Amino acid sequence: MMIRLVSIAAAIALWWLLSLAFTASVLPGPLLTLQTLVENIAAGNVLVHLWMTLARVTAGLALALLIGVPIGVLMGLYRQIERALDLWVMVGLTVPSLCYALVCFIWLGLNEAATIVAIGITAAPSIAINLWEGVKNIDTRLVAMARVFEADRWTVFRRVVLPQVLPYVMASVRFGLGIIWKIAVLVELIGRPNGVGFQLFYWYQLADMPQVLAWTLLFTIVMLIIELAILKPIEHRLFSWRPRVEL
Amino acid sequence: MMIRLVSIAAAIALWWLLSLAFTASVLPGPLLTLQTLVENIAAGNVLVHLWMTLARVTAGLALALLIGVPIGVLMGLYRQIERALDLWVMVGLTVPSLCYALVCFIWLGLNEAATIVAIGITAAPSIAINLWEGVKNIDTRLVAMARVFEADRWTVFRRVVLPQVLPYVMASVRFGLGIIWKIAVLVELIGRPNGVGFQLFYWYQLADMPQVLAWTLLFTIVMLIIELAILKPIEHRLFSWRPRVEL
Amino acid sequence: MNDVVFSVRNLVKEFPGRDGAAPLRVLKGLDLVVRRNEFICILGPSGCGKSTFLNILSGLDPRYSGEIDVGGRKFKAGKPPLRIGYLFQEPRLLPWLTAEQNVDFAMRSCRVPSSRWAELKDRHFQLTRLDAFRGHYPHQMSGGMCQRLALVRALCVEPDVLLMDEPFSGLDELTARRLRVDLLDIWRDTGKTIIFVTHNSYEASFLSDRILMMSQGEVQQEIPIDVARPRDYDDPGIFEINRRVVKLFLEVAQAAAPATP
Amino acid sequence: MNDVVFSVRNLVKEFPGRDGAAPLRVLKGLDLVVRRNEFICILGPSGCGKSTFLNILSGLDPRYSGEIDVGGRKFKAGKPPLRIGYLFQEPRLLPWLTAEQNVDFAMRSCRVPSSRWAELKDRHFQLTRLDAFRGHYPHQMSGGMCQRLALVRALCVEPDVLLMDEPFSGLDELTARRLRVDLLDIWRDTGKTIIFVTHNSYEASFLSDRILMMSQGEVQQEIPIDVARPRDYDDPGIFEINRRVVKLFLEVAQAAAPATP
Amino acid sequence: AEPVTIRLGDLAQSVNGIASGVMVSQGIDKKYGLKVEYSVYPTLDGLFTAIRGKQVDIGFGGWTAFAQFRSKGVPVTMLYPVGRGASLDVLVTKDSPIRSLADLKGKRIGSYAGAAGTATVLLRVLTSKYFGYDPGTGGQLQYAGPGLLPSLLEKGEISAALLFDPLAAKAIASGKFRSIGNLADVYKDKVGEDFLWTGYATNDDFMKARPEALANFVRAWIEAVNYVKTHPEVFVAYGKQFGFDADNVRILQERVNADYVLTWNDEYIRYLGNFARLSNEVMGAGFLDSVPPAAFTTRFVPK
Ligand SMILES: Nc1ncnc2c1ncn2[C@@H]1O[C@H](COP(=O)(O)OP(=O)(O)OP(=O)(O)O)[C@@H](O)[C@H]1O
Ligand SMILES: Nc1ncnc2c1ncn2[C@@H]1O[C@H](COP(=O)(O)OP(=O)(O)OP(=O)(O)O)[C@@H](O)[C@H]1O
Ligand SMILES: O=C([O-])O
Ligand SMILES: [Mg+2]
Ligand SMILES: [Mg+2]
Repeated sequence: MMIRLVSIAAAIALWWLLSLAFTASVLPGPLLTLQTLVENIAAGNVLVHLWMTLARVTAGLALALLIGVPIGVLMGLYRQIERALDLWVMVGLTVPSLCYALVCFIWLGLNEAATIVAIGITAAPSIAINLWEGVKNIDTRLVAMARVFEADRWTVFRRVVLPQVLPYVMASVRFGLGIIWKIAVLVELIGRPNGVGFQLFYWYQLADMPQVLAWTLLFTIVMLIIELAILKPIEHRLFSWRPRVEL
Repeated sequence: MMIRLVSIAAAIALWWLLSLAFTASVLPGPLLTLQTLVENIAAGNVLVHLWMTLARVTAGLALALLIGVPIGVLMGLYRQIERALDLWVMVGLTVPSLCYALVCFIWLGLNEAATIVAIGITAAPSIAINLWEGVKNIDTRLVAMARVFEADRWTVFRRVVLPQVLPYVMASVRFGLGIIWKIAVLVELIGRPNGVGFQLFYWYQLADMPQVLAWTLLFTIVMLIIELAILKPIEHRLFSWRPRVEL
Repeated sequence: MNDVVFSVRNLVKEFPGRDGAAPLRVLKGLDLVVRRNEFICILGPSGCGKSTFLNILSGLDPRYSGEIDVGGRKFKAGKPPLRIGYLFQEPRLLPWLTAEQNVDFAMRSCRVPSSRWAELKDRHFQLTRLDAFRGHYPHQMSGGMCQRLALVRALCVEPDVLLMDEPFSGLDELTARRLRVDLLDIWRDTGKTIIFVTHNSYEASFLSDRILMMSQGEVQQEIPIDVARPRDYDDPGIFEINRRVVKLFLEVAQAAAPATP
Repeated sequence: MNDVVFSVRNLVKEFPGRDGAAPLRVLKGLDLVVRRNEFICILGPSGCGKSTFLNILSGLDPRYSGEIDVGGRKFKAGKPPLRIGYLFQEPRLLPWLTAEQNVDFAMRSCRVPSSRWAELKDRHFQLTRLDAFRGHYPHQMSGGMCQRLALVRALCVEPDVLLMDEPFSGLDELTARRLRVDLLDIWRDTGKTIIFVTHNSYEASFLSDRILMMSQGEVQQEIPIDVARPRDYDDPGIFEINRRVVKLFLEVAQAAAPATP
Repeated sequence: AEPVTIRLGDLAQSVNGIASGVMVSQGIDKKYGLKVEYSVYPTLDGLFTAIRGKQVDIGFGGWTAFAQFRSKGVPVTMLYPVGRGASLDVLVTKDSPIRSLADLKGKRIGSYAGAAGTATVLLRVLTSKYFGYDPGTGGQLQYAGPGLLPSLLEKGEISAALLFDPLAAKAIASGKFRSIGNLADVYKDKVGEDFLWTGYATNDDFMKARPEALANFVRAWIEAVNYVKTHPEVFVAYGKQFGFDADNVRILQERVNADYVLTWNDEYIRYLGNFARLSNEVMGAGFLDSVPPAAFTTRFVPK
């Protein structure tokens, strides 16, 4: 905990030092940013935006995992499916979020469902790729063992394959959150009238960097809370059996 | 190969079917898009943009790997470093590419170096996270073996840890390409006067979807070539020892 | 006829050669009939194809030529009419599950009625003296303990046929002796059919109805063990047979791999 | 005094208990002096702490209490003045390297001059009859072959001290016999010090200068083997000693784990 | 009768927000039987998606964008102008040797508007027709977010920046920058016609369903603009939001009032056609190949 506190202090100090090299219109310091954030919160319009973005990010992540994990796993397990889908995944990865967002908004209307679908589809290929690599690397001897014990495919998948690719899922959730948050910013920008990303761009267009950083800071704090209060404990539980690497 | 051809044909057919549901101003079909692309190439201004973007994407990916892989690996190996950096990585993941781009452009000037730094820094946290999870999951018995044979840390890292996290590196390169291409589009938009992303936005603002899709198609083809001509062969070489998973 | 558990005719197994080299022919036309409730031991030099053979009999490896019937049915056509248990040469435990959870996994997979779990586990954990380690993860157990845990797992699902690949190789003599006796008890009580690979000729002589001496991908010798059961571990008859077996084995193995010049 | 390779005093090793349970004390005050060029065998029931002990001697596990000197120097303080080789209970091969590359890895790590590589590899691959499998990956080799490859790897780096954890447990009798004889030759020629864990009492009697009978975390008995070298595998003297060792072992082990009621 | 609800979408940082804000705050909309639901979008892309997606009934934007939409078959029609471009200035640092657009030949120029923005196109039309160079072809034009431009100018990364209000006014008011040309004025000077920059558009469905509401909206808008022109205190409040103090808010006030256009007739639309021709010569095919007549209507202009 000590290290972590020092590390945070160092980060803030670095930010502060950096901010000295720029004017506040380019990179405001931590104090000004915090002050802006506090004022925003006092003004009372922060929660709605935060809540909307958080809901979109969460739902988008869930959708991306729901699409990405099975596709990646199936591609890792079955050579036919791999061959059939590998190029699709690369295409899916290349199509800009803009295109997804546009098609979703026009097809499904300018609503939350379209937003979430656009976010989920944009992020799914990255997650699929991660799982695909993960499954190709699992220990086949354990799969053989499970088959000897007459485990059906679903059991093999859930109890032998999945635990082995959990680190990949964990990584996907972590960086998925980051990607999805970035996508959400973009999608909010072109199709939603609220949200942290919306605010971010709003103030960016006004060249009001203290506000831009205040909203960034807000979401950063939320992400840190997610990491410390949700992901770390989950990870700790899932991987408590694992001996620690020592070099 | 057969499967792959059928799969591509299916993708094109799906695109074509989807395009029937929309007007060309929303989702043009494959034929119109291809035609637009061919016309662009005939007009002779495609190569410069493609080359610029490709250079940025490649250099950005290299930088992101150079930053992300060591950080992720060190975090996986040493608990102290993990504690010191985990929050930094989450913060790095949350700061929007916009902020990175802004600071880089102002600090380093409106040039390619700033573009590449912005792209690299934005993508590095995702890669670090992937490697971090990867290293935590390696087989510690093999590390112990190497230590018994008096391998120094660098040897252990290069010859025991790295081969075990190669699937994570491979995944990082793959989805890294995708993320970085998306970041490049954004960065080109706010600070560069050329590139595929620049063209994409130009035509997007003109509401010219055939052009938007033509440029997307162009980069998709490039990504497919990268996948088939570079990544797949590398992967094949690296992992030829590995028995295939069968379920 | 229903008494035949395995009927193997002209079994040939090749592994593809490395980098275009000629394929490695590991099993070269193996023939074998195994009857219900037989206890067969396989002896053979390291690398002669014993594990390869068990892999095929277990159904894991379908890439062979030749014919195998199981319980009177063609083997390749779907699920065999018998439950085949297989104790691998390595323990193959799931590292993220505790000892007990590893056993639970197998029992759930095999659909052992959960009413019987507690009884089965208690019996076999006690048998292998692992009772105190039910909550340990595999990496917290010794090599021999992992091997015993794999045995617990294989016995708890009560297979009709049990393929065992050097199950006692990493155990001390006392533990191994006890388990051999216990295994014979279980075998007698449940009417299992057991194919048991070992490098310990005394173990083979004590346990089996007949010993197959494998070498160069073929069964070179078949040695019936005509000692009455129940057997005593220190029975001079077994001792005598073991002498013959060792001699035969050294001959067979020597013939297979002539001493380096 | 420089003749003492290991000097272990009151070695205690505990593993933290699971979920707040009392810690598991595996080594309970072990004392041992090993002299240069000794060949020591350790016998003991499964789970008694043999591998734990070798892990500590190899320098891999620094979490113990008690004192260990290596070659006259404190152990915990940096690199020991002797090269300690350790043959693990499992082969621990790098799966992405071929047999030969696995050996190369070890030789490069240990900085064996590359001029000697070819000679060392040739000699030891031939010794273990793995010459034809240099290009195979570990998953393409049998269990016994992997074990032999691990032996090749350990021998190729020419350690001064060799810790061996059941190196021949998965090998057939002929191969094992040959390797035992070869190991004794190497030991004689190179003046190595060897600590050898095995469950095979005959092997221990044939190989060692003295046998340590371990149980319950302590050395319960020390049995000197006073048979002249070079020894013959079928020497009746060894046979006689083995008889005693087995008897002693059964007593010691029985005392440790009284038969279940 | 019940007031008719109109969903109005504005661009966040645009000066048109001053008048539309007044329309709501002063209750001018109610006077004309309207209830304006006002929303603000951070970027044009977002606003255009909303206009096309019928999330707003009336939306703000550059007229070229509306013409482009219409020519791609998107049913939007511009019904009234907002700004003529008088707040589009090319800025340089105070002590820069650059005096006019002519001096910028071969220099790096930053534009906030993106490659397809009306403002960028206007700059390129003017320089290539009347100053002998096109910064767009030589890689001289840098498109950077408006927030970046003043800093880039100060760092010397660019020699001049094309900026709009309120940021342009703010930059000038800071004393660190000066204008070397107001693009609308330069255009009028060289071409002899008024330039048009931005306007309000609606979608065809709404136009068919609620023509009387649109007419009322235009009336309310005109009244709001006149209110702004006669009530300087509006700017004090608005300027505060952007960091203008009471002294220099006059700069903003003058520029914004000069920008508002209250003329909309066929003559004016003909001017647009002329600009479209010029711009297509400079931009090349695909920019504004034609100006579809259906992109504009004057039917809601009060007689
Ligand atoms: N990481 C660990 N955590 C907890 N307990 C452990 C751990 N490693 C080993 N043990 C325990 O220590 C004891 C001794 O284990 P060790 O591996 O030394 O036995 P061994 O004598 O080598 O047995 P075998 O002959 O079966 O290989 C066992 O009871 C084992 O459960
Ligand atoms: N996947 C594979 N690819 C190529 N060759 C293989 C493969 N698996 C096994 N072999 C080869 O087949 C032969 C027989 O192997 P197998 O594992 O059946 O031996 P074994 O009799 O069980 O030996 P051991 O007693 O050492 O366990 C060996 O030469 C081995 O190298
Ligand atoms: O706002 C402009 O489109 O320039
Ligand atoms: Mg085998
Ligand atoms: Mg052990």
